[in-house]
Amino acid sequence: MSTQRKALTPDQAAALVPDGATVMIGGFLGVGSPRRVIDALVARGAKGLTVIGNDTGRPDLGIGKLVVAGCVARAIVSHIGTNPVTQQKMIAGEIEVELVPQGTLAERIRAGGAGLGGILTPTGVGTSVAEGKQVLTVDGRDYLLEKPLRADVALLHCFEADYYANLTYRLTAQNFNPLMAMAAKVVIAEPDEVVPIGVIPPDHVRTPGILVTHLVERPH
Amino acid sequence: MSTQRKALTPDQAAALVPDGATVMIGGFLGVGSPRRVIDALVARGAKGLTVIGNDTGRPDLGIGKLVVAGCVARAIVSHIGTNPVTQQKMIAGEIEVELVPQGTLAERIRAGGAGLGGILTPTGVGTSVAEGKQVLTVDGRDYLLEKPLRADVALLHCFEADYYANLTYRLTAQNFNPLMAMAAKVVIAEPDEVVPIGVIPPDHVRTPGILVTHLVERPH
Amino acid sequence: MDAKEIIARRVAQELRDRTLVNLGIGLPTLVARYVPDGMLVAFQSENGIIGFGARPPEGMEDPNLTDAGGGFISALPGAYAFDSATSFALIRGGHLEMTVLGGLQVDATGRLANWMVPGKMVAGMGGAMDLVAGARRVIVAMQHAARGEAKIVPELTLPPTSARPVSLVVTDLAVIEPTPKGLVLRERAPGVSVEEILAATTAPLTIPDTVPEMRL
Amino acid sequence: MDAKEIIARRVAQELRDRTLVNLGIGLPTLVARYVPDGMLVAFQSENGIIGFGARPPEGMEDPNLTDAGGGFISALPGAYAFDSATSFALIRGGHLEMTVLGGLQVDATGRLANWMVPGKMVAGMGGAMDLVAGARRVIVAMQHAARGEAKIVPELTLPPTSARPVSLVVTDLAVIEPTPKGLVLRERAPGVSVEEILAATTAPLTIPDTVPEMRL
Repeated sequence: MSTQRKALTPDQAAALVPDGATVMIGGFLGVGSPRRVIDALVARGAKGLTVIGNDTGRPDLGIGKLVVAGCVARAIVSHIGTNPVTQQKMIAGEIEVELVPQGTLAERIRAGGAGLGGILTPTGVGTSVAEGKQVLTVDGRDYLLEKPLRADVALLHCFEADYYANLTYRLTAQNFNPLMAMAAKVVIAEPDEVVPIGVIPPDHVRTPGILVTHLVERPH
Repeated sequence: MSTQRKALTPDQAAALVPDGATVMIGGFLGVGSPRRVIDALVARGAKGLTVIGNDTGRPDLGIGKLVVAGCVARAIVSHIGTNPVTQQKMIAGEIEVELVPQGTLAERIRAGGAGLGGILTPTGVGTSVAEGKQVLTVDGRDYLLEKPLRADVALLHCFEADYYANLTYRLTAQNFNPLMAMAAKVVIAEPDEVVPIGVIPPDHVRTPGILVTHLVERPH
Repeated sequence: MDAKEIIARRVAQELRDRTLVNLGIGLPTLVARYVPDGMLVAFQSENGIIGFGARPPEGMEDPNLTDAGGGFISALPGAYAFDSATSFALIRGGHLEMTVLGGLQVDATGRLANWMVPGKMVAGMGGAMDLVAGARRVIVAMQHAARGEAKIVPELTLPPTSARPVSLVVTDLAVIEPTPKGLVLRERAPGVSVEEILAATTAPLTIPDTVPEMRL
Repeated sequence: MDAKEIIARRVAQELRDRTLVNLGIGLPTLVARYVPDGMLVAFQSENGIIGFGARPPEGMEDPNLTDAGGGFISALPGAYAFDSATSFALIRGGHLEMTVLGGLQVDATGRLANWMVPGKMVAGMGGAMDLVAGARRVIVAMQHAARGEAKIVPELTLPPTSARPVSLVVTDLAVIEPTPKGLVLRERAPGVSVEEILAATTAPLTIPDTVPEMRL
């Protein structure tokens, strides 16, 4: 519960991500990604990260910047088509890529945060995604058993944060952020705006401060 | 998609619930339950319903009114302790009760609405809830495979609805309502307030109108 | 009318009033331009919005509001924004009436391949596998052939997107329906003969007695 | 100090700063009154709110804002309202530092029974099974014995709430900790002797060399 504690600079936040850590990063093609913390990770020269996110962005955008800077050893994502550097590094054996259908990725992260042992999805049955996975038949239909994902650190972007670190998200910048807020040991949120407690009504909070370990300062 | 169509009276809404139907009803001890539609169902003398909800309320509250009026043949709920009539009818063999842990009930309804074949939960392992269910071991821990729940009709309460039937909920009156909105063929929402399109910002809508089949008129 | 417009106009005829529809990136996006008059269709962008509109006026773009391709969009009154788990709950849960997707190949059983070319291009499936598994109707919108090579083939040589057959294939030459008995030619593009279609297709095609022209 | 106050005050000492805590209906609710000064605890009510407060002034009750027992509550600044799937994701996902629950029986292995008495009372488990399965620490707050009958027993005669042992049992007579080697007596209520506790307990109890009095 990030209550009334000092906000971190992006550099301080990046220092909380150890080399080799498994890191969830919110965003969809960089929209809803914590840009300032990503830049700080690149500046620090982070190494050997396993990154869980929707995609690897573009070479100059979102998770793509971490890929280009050589911070990423492994990526668990649904799409790499917009970042040719990821493809090159994958072919060169410099990055390991696990491709996960987008809806399955969302449910696996949600399951990790919700204490579920897994979920059964029809997505991927009869495709290469099914390789090595258990197929269960429920009421006559086949499903893949997909296991939960959790991380050491989640790096989120949000629209507003109050001093308790209650968070709101904005339009399509929401995407994976609220799911990841539930699924990591250390949760760091980078807000566009910081507001006093009580400014965000209880029905508009999307991630409660109790889940957020650290808040990054608002942009200057 | 309930778009600019005429709102129903509670009686018209109750007429859309056939005798013998499986009906999800939002609410927690009556808070967030569609009170006017429930009263209309009692007035109509509905029969043989399978009701899915958190609890059976009290004899004069929420789903409890349907139990007392003899509308319910079967209840899939997490709690009946606040309604002695449910217990009496259960012992007399007039009502069948399936007790489901509250978190499992929420996930089963969510799975039904999300197209999942089931979820694995640690809840209920080693208890009577596990009887007849498949136990799966994932990464060394035991989980119950719990199957999705769906219904013919969902009866919801909401705070605001706009003319598209985009819905918001209020404080603790939210509970099972947004989950049930995803998990039934016919979805009927009973609002406290009706507002023009655009009054509810996109980030505040909790159930999109595309899921709502019918809207009940606002209270007089 | 160019190839893309033919495809988009014909796919738009498959839209149904008051339903939720997802359009894939690229060609499928064009379908939104041809919604029949008076019809209300809710378009979902799987990155998190139902009810988006055109790119806003210059200087009014919002970095927190884009489509699944990363392009700036606007939101219509009554729009709904949501997270990725909700997005795919809508898709997987049968709440989506229709999805329109691009394709690399479709085979004789109606299976689609559209997410990778081994050894050449690995895009990733993004939301495509969920969309094909979950939407009530799956429409493939693609050029009939690519650089002289057939895309409607006897058997996929590329990894499938789903084991589930698609509902309809709309190309610049034809409308083809996968059925349990194989692919059936339903319509020809304006001025295109059955022979031209057969010549551009390597999968077996059933040809009914009459194959009408598309009405665009 | 009556029995309930002893229990509530002692349980409150288990609270930790800046954590999420769920209090069951009835006796456990009283714990909220004794939060140590300067400590910030976020209380969750599983029907859908974190950060609730006391009953509002007369005439200001909101029918859309109640606790899990159906009683009117208020919301504190910075509160968060949510649906039932989110509520139990918080509980099951390990985000809850502690839950305090009432009990009918606890056995020698630390297993709890608290949701039904076959043939007599079927309340239903409500959220109890999820709370015991999911909370990091599970505290049972109950009277040591009921109508002269022991509630801390060698083996449950009532259906268990979970196979998982609870973390601590706090009664009006004692604090007892379930361990892999069985139940250990940790503290005595003020003025209560070890002999009195043993007399009111049918489960085997390990008695350490010193059993301090609770400091309330």
